[in-house]
Amino acid sequence: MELFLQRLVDGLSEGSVYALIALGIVIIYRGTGHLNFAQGEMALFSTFVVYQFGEWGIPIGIAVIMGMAVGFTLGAVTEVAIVRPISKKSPFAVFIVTIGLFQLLNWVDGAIWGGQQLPNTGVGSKQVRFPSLFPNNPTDFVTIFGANIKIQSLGVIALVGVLTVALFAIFNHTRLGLAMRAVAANGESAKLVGIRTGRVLMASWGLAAAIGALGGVVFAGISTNVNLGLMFTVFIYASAAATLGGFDSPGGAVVGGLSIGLIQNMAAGYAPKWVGQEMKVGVAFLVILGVLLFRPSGLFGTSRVERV
Amino acid sequence: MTSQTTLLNTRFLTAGYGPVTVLHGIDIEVNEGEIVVVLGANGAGKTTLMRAISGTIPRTGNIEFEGRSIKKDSTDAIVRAGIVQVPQGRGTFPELSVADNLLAGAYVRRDGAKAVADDIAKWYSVFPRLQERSTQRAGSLSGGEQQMLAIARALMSRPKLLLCDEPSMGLAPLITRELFNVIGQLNKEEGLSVLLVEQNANLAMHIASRVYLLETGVIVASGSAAELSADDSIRKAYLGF
Amino acid sequence: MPLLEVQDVTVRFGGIVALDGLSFEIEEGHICGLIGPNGAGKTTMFNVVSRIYQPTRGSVRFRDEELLTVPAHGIAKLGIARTFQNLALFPSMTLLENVMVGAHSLGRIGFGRAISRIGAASDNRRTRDHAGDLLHQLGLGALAFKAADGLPFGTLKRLEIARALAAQPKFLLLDEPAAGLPHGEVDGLAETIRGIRDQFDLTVLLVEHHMSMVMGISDRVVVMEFGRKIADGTPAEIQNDERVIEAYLGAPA
Amino acid sequence: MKPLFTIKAGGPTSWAVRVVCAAALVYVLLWIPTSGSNSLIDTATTALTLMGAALSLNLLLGFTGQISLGHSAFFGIGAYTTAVCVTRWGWSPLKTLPIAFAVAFVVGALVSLPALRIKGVYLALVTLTLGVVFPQFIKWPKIEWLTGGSRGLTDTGFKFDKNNRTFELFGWNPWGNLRGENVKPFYFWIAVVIVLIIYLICRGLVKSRVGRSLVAIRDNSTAAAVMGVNLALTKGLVFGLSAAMCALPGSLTAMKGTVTPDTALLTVIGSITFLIVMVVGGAGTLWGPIIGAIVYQFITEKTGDWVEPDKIPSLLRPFFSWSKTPPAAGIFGLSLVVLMFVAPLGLAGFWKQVVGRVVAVVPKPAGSTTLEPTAPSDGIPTWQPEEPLAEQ
Repeated sequence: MELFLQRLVDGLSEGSVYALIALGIVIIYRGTGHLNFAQGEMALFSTFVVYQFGEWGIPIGIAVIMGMAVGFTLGAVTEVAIVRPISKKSPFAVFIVTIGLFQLLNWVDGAIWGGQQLPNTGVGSKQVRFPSLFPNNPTDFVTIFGANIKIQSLGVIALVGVLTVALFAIFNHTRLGLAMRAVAANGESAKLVGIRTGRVLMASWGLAAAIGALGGVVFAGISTNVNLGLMFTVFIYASAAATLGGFDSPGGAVVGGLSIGLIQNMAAGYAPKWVGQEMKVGVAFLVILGVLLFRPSGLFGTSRVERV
Repeated sequence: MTSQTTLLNTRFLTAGYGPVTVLHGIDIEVNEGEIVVVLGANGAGKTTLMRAISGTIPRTGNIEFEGRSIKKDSTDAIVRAGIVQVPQGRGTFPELSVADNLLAGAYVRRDGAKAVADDIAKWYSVFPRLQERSTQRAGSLSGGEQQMLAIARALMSRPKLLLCDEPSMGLAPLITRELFNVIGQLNKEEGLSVLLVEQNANLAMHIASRVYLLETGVIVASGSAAELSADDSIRKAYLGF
Repeated sequence: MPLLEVQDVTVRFGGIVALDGLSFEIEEGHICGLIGPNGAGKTTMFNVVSRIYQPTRGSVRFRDEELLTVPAHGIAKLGIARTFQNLALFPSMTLLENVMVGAHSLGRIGFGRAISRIGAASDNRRTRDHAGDLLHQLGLGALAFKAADGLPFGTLKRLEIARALAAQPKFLLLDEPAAGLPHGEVDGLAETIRGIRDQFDLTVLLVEHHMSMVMGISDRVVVMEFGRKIADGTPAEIQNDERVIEAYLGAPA
Repeated sequence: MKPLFTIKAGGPTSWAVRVVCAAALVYVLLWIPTSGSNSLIDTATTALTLMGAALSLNLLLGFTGQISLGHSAFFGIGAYTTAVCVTRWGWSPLKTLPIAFAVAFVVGALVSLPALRIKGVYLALVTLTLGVVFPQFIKWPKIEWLTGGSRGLTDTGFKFDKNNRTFELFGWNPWGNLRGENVKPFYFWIAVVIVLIIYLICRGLVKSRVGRSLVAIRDNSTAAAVMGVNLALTKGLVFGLSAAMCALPGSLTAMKGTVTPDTALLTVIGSITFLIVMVVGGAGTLWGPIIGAIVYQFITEKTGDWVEPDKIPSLLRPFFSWSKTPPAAGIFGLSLVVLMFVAPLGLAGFWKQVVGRVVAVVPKPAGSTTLEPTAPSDGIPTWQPEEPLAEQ
């Protein structure tokens, strides 16, 4: 029971980060039909920016908000300056460009902050550690039904929960949300009711990158170390989550993210010999493949009839 | 007729898609309070004309609305100016509820939630079927209901000129007739000006103040409904004989 | 025996019925016009015959052979070729290469022979010459080595016809070949279609909005509305059919 | 602008150009292993390895339009097939090449099965995860007995001993000393042969009916099917063949002695590297990956020590001195973005544009017409039409 609870909380806290990145993937995909391969790297860049703000002595709460603003700008500029003009050429070109951005952003992180890892355990000579949003000392845990649950994990789940609720409030009850849903449903008609679809797409990319920034910071907090590969695996899991939930369904992304986090931790926990640390990523692969073969539009996605 | 003010007028309007030019210099006029119908067979360029006026495709030539050139305006500016289009094939937002579709129609309005809610209530009274289905996804409505929704959504922006692209397409004759009655009523009671492109000649002529006949991107005839039905040009444009 | 027999074909997309029990026949050697208002299901019919859509019900027989069990890539071999309403060319290839792909079903060079190059050179030469001749015949010889991308629409429509002919078909389906053409060029196109029918011994199914062209060159005309056939006859019969006139002009108010 | 020269395809000038190019190529190939510079031979061998992998990817992605980010896995399958065959069963490394080819073909064809239903970004995702899973799979404890787990395998290559024959031609020896003293040229020549095989396969396919059908699938798969192209079979074969070819340079890396699952080219980094090489050189062109691999390897090596400011050429110092890592990754990341705007067909496409301004190649006439081809003024070869075309 204790183990189960611990794995549940671990799975949910990791899964909620996947859900955030998956939400970003879905927001962009719905608006433009592109899969942004640089989604994770945009988040990583913002995460390092937050780390830098922390180094400069800015309190973590404010640093995160500033980091999200940087992320928003990065996403919006990417859409306007790069993706929009290139998408007129071909979807293939967009794919190559997002791979290029992936590579470029990853290099920029390394070039500015170095390729070395930031040990996140709080030990070591320099005491370098990623600023955490929540208490994460070894003593910061609560005991529930005999299981020691880290306050950090609960905090992550709560934070992501609040953010998700806020996002859905934006989707369903604001002008921007209405415009985003309208553009996703029918771009031409959205133009015809006077929505500036260009601005909406720009905002979508910005929003996706901003929540990615938060996901990056949160994930850096619960990871044992922060390095240049941090968000790549998260991106893989988030893609699996988006595939599972349906690429055009924000609700599906959340459910998908949490499911992937749970499946992974439960599988690695209960079948350590078969899954273990090595094949955790194999779970994501099987999920993507299985979903695409048997339910191509995911659990909550809409399938559209293809016409010639 | 001379006392009426000109709402929309186009001079040598030319448009197309990439290498294809579909409209070869169109001159039309819509006066305030009129229902102007552009008739044409399939492929004559009716939808292209609508898109060119709404500014969703590149166009050359002149378009004036209320005496001001809107040639360089983007689609959203044109909607703000008071021209709103009901796209062909309805073009509702299928994943959004009926109520959200109507809300999206009021996107350009800045006169507050109360006024918008009042308008929604008003169009619900004109189209009671929409009220019954206000929480349903627009994609689940029947063709006729979607067409009503598309018109109501367009009217939510309080346009001065409504562009209607083939409202009869794919609809049974009875429903088509009902729709045209509503459009006629809106014109009479609200003074709404309408530019309507249609394939269904007989039905459209019935409510038209004036008619243009479009054939392969060129206006080949114009006049009152009575004038046009007197000669053979419609029959020829449509049936080729 | 008719060349093509369409019997009771029904196609549904989700809840929409695109074809509703459609039946008609085409005699060998005829040019058959298929007309009807927008959304009547003409292009859907094309996609059924070229095996892009699978109907929910019905049968399509070509030379007394059931087509609906043939895979999409098998119809070219049977002698059926088509063009597309909104162009489905290979934009990165030259016009010549486009037409060469059209002759795909006639070729014998597979992976093994392509890699080992046994007979590949002579196959290329033969295909190339065949394609070049067709381009010349359709007046596109001057453009043979230009990329298809960015050429005028009317030229590309002609290219699609050349590409379809490269398969040496017996049955040619043309989807709105005159769409986007200026008025003056339509007559020339009608001449071309009649010419290739005679020269290559073709049967042609023609979807077109250009009524004068359809009525001018068709031996028979089939009229569709709401996925059903509403009339079928010679152009003269169709021109006097009340239901056709009503479908096009609308019911009187 | 009118090109300065006109050359007839298949004419004497075009043959002369070909012969000169071939001679230059042979000269370079003989000069590299006899140059005596081990680092040059190593660089060239690495470039050839990338070339082989990028050529394979190009057949699938560039020509057929099927996205794959999993080619590092096929590369790795080649490496591990050779390593396992050599270490477990004592095979001669060269004999493992056909096995690696066959194993990767089967895996590639299996991957293509979902690819028949999955398109575009979804295919990219599936193959991306394949690339991520592969090294993890190698490390999986359940198969550690075979793969050596995360420690990898050693002694996976050739065994050189003092009794080996040497092949000298009047004292001239481009193959290296196979008694274990100077074996780098030997690997170089294996790499050359592998690249040659892959290139000839690609070239044979591309310039045939099959190649046209591949491009047709990429440009418009519906139309291709209507023309009679069997989409499922063709995609499956290309996927398998591309994977199989990619396994060959993978095998070569194992022949050098060791493999570990964390070798960069065996992870997703490999897939992205192959993609970069292909795109920079020119996707969908035969020579693109060849040019791309040379440029990629050259820039990577040149800028490898640019972490220390005094190693950077003084002119470029202000632009690069702030970076804590070598700039190659950034340069190529940026190149992908910029190339899509300015030269979607990469350096090969750019080269063609430049040459096209100077030399116009008139193709052989197609068809039974006797009309003489003429060189037109706009640089694009055409014929005079037999009748004036109607104005569009």
